Amino acid sequence: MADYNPMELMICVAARNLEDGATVVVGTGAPCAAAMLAQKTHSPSLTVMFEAGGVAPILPAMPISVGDSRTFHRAIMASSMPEIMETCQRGMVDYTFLGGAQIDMYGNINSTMIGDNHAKPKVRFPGSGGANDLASLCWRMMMMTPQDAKRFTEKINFITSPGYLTGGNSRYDAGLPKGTGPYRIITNMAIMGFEEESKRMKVININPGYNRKDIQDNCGFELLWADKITDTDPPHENELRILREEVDPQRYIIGR
Amino acid sequence: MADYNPMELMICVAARNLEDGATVVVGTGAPCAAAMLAQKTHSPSLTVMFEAGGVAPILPAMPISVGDSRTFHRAIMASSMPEIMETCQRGMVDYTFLGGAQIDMYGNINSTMIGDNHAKPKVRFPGSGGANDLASLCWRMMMMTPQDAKRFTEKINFITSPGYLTGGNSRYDAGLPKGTGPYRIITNMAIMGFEEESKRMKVININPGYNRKDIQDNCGFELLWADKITDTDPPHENELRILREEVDPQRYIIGR
Amino acid sequence: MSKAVELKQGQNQLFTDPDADRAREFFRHKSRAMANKVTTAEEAVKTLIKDGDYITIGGFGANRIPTAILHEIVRQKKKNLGFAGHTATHDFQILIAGECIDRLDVAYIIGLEARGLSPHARRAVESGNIKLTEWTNATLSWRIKAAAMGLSFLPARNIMGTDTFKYSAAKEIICPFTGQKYVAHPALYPDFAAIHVHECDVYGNAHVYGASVSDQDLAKAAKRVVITTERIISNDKIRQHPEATFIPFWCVDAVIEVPYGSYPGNMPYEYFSDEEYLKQWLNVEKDPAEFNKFFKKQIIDTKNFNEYLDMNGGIEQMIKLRAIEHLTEKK
Amino acid sequence: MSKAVELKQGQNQLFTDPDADRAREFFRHKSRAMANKVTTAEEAVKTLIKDGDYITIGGFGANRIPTAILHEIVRQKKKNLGFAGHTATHDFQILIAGECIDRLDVAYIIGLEARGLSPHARRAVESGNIKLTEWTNATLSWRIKAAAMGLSFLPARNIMGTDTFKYSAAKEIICPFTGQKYVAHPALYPDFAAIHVHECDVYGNAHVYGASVSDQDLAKAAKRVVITTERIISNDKIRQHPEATFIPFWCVDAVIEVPYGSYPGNMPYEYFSDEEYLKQWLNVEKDPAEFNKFFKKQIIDTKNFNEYLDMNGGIEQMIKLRAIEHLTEKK
Repeated sequence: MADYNPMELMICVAARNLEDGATVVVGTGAPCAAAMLAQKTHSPSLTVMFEAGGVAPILPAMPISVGDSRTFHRAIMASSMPEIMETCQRGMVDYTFLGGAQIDMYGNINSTMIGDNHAKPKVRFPGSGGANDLASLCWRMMMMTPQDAKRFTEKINFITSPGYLTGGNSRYDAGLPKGTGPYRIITNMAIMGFEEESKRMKVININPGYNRKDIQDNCGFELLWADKITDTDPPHENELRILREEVDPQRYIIGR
Repeated sequence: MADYNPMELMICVAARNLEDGATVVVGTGAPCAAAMLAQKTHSPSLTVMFEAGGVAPILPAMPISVGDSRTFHRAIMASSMPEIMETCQRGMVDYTFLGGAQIDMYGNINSTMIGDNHAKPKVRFPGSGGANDLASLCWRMMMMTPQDAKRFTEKINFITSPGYLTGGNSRYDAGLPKGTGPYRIITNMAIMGFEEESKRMKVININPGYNRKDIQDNCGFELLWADKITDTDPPHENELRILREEVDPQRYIIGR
Repeated sequence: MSKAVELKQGQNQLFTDPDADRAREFFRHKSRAMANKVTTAEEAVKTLIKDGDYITIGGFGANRIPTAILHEIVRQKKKNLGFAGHTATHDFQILIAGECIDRLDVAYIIGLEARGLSPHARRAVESGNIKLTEWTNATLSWRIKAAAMGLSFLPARNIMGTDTFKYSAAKEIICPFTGQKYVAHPALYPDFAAIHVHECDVYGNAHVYGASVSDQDLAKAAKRVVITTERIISNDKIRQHPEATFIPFWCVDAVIEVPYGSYPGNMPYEYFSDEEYLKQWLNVEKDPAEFNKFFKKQIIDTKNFNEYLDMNGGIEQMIKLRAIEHLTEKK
Repeated sequence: MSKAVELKQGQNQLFTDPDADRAREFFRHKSRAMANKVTTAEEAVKTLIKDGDYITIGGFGANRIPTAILHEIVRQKKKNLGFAGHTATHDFQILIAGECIDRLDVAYIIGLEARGLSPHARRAVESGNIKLTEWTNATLSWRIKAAAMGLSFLPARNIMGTDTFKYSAAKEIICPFTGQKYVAHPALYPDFAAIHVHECDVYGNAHVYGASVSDQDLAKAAKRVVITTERIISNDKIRQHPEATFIPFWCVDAVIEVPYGSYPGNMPYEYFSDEEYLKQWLNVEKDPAEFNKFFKKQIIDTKNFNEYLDMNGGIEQMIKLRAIEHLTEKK
């Protein structure tokens, strides 16, 4: 079996979820690497979009900003932020990736603040940026994140970006587009989906080296468990080679 | 005094109303000629726009269509219909010209149909096109038209484009932008404005060769009269020369 | 504040579904693969339009119109189509003569701008056999833009207080911030759109030059999109100027190379409209029997667009129209 | 249908007036003359921004930003400005260090994307001395677009159900056609916008290459607009490609020629961002006293943008950044 680190595993798993012919809005870092890896393996016609306007570039290097020159290098289109967001709103974008400081059992994400006073936060983060928009409007939201009980928490301090809100149909009752929502949460320990009715987070794969107890101990809320939980298929040699040699040769992302 | 025909007079009068530095959306024909004449006389920096997207062209010939190549020949911008209409809606367009089959005392205009059954009209015209939009959204609407009692009528069959609706504040109460409305109706016989309170059509200048009776006899509703009615300043030789030699040398418009 | 105001609504029929979630459900399953989409007008019309569809035509009546698709719709006898009359001139004239249309969102129909009115189109509309709902050019632009944005409506400040509103299917709403009355225009998601462009690659990434009317929004709003193009270019040319991409591939279902494809209309920077030919149409339309013969010969009995071009002067005539476009014709 | 639904609204402050009629009244009197508008950054900031104004910055944080204007705002000690944090990174970092801002529409602040967070900006925002209203990137784009369209609001389908909505000043509305719940975003008509472009003529007709973010809408939405440009070009160049005009002259109040004007940010096709320099900022910010010295030297005590460039490597450094942009740097 190949040797790999948790970031490499998460990127490989994420890439496998991006099928050929799909569209994905990515940020800098791991999501961009996952999309590039998918393109170089099973999804040559995966369309990558950046929220500042770049679409389907031939990426010569990892972007530092989702609006820098790399994001529209020899691209199909260098458009605008409303153009990308409206393409999402129209239902033409399949996937997006989000990050965040906290996530709850319904996949709601906090990237705004820690504390209980919005006017004077204990810790302030950048805020939504495009995260809420992409979480609201793309069909399927995914996340790659290290897992611990502070990050995976019962009650997040601020819902920056919508998951399934309070579960059930609450997301659609709130007015968000029907059929959208969190799809996969990919951690160093496991891969989670969401239970169809309750919309609660549910473990579907366990990563090599971890067990149920590790996963639940590193989660601040009660996880659901799929009927048939399988082991995560670890990164293949082919995936690792392309990731290391072609996608991120300088190890900006996988070296973290 | 120079010799001229009614169309030449109307175009010269219209042109004088387009001050330097203003913006105007024009159609084909006489409005386009008036704008060109204004540019070549007192308003070199009058910005001419066409509803299909052309802005500030150097017109090499009279356009046949408000979307043909002439309307953006060496233009500042070849944009879109929403771009032009939104520029109007934002309050950046000062003037427009409309035509129509019927007009009433409040400057409401019919270019849709004659008859009383919309589903099966006696006579069908093209409809609003951009007329309603420009009448709704530009600051000041003007019209050049031959005057007769069938065209200037008490009750028009269909309000395609808004004038002052039923007068007073009704136009703004209906939701249309404040301060907009019909400004000058230029006919072969007279020049009309609108009374400030009632918003009824009011004669302000009488063209050479006509008197009050002619004007009222050729109008299907009761006209108001300005306190001081002056004679229309007839076309100047300079205006006629430029109109005939530079604006419309083939007499497409002034030859009608 | 909003409670006291009576909100009006237009009384005529809304011909298309403005629901954004149902549109999203369609777009969810529309292919976004960057695949070679080159086909023929015949095949595209056969597979992408069915009787009863609501269709839209890009360009501006007799400027940058996809004539080959219009002819093919007539030849394949597509019936009961809905149509957006968004400054529709020669495009409408063809479809109405082909008896393809049974319901119309009207902004501008039956006229050909400075060229005058179409006697045949006028007879057809005055017959009362076609359902009409009134709109305006800006309104249809905004209805299409609402769909392009993935919404079910957009607010605007036109048409209120007029009969254009009364015979529309618009509704008044109140701005929740200012209490100001607005008109809400329902999103228009057409089943089909055909757009003629200057150049595109085999995937449908297109360049357009000159006034763009509503075509960028239209390409996004329509469920199925056919592009006819003066010429197919390499994907590399698209990637050289990514800011110039007018329509991206994922909007496009079919690409057809049709040189002189806007004839008899104007194609900016390429060729001017054939004004003699358009005058001939308007003239022959005065006599219904004569017009039937003319229409049959010009369109129905013509094999394809190239045969139609040849019948009307072929390359020689195109060279003349190019000279008029470039203001270099000898008079 | 709409009666049964409880419509929520965000509880935070709306910092700008969304009223379209009042905006129209301003635009009615804004000059549309095609006049020579070339001036200096000093003069433009002096005459076009006053204390208390609400301002917006084009580009995307450290991509295509009007650095010369940002520095000048700091040097002229403009105070109590409102600011749209629409992926604001280095632009925000400068203005917040200059103590120019007292209220913020937040989408993305205090971060510099993959480069990390700004310690100083974070301290300033966590102090509680700056009023914050939450939005998102799309929301600020649409708020600007609503203004560009001459409206007081636009409907959208994001932010509902979240705390981002709760701490915004948005309101829910119902689509009159479908009964679907939407969020209404209030139009954002800024008092001032500064946008850096690749080239423009003396009248302000501008070309921009690469991702355009929200700048076309911003140029229309703002009451006063300053353009800094890599180079001034002839009006003739604008007229050669009228479809390429990114901002038309009537939106623009002042034009300033500032080569390398986005430094230390990226200018697409011209030069890449100076990553070493941006890292230095983030690093020196850790110590407030050190940062004060750094900021004073770099900006406050610097005469103008050219002096700033010289201090940071001048033309030689620009040549290096150009090579990085073009992927031709020697490693």
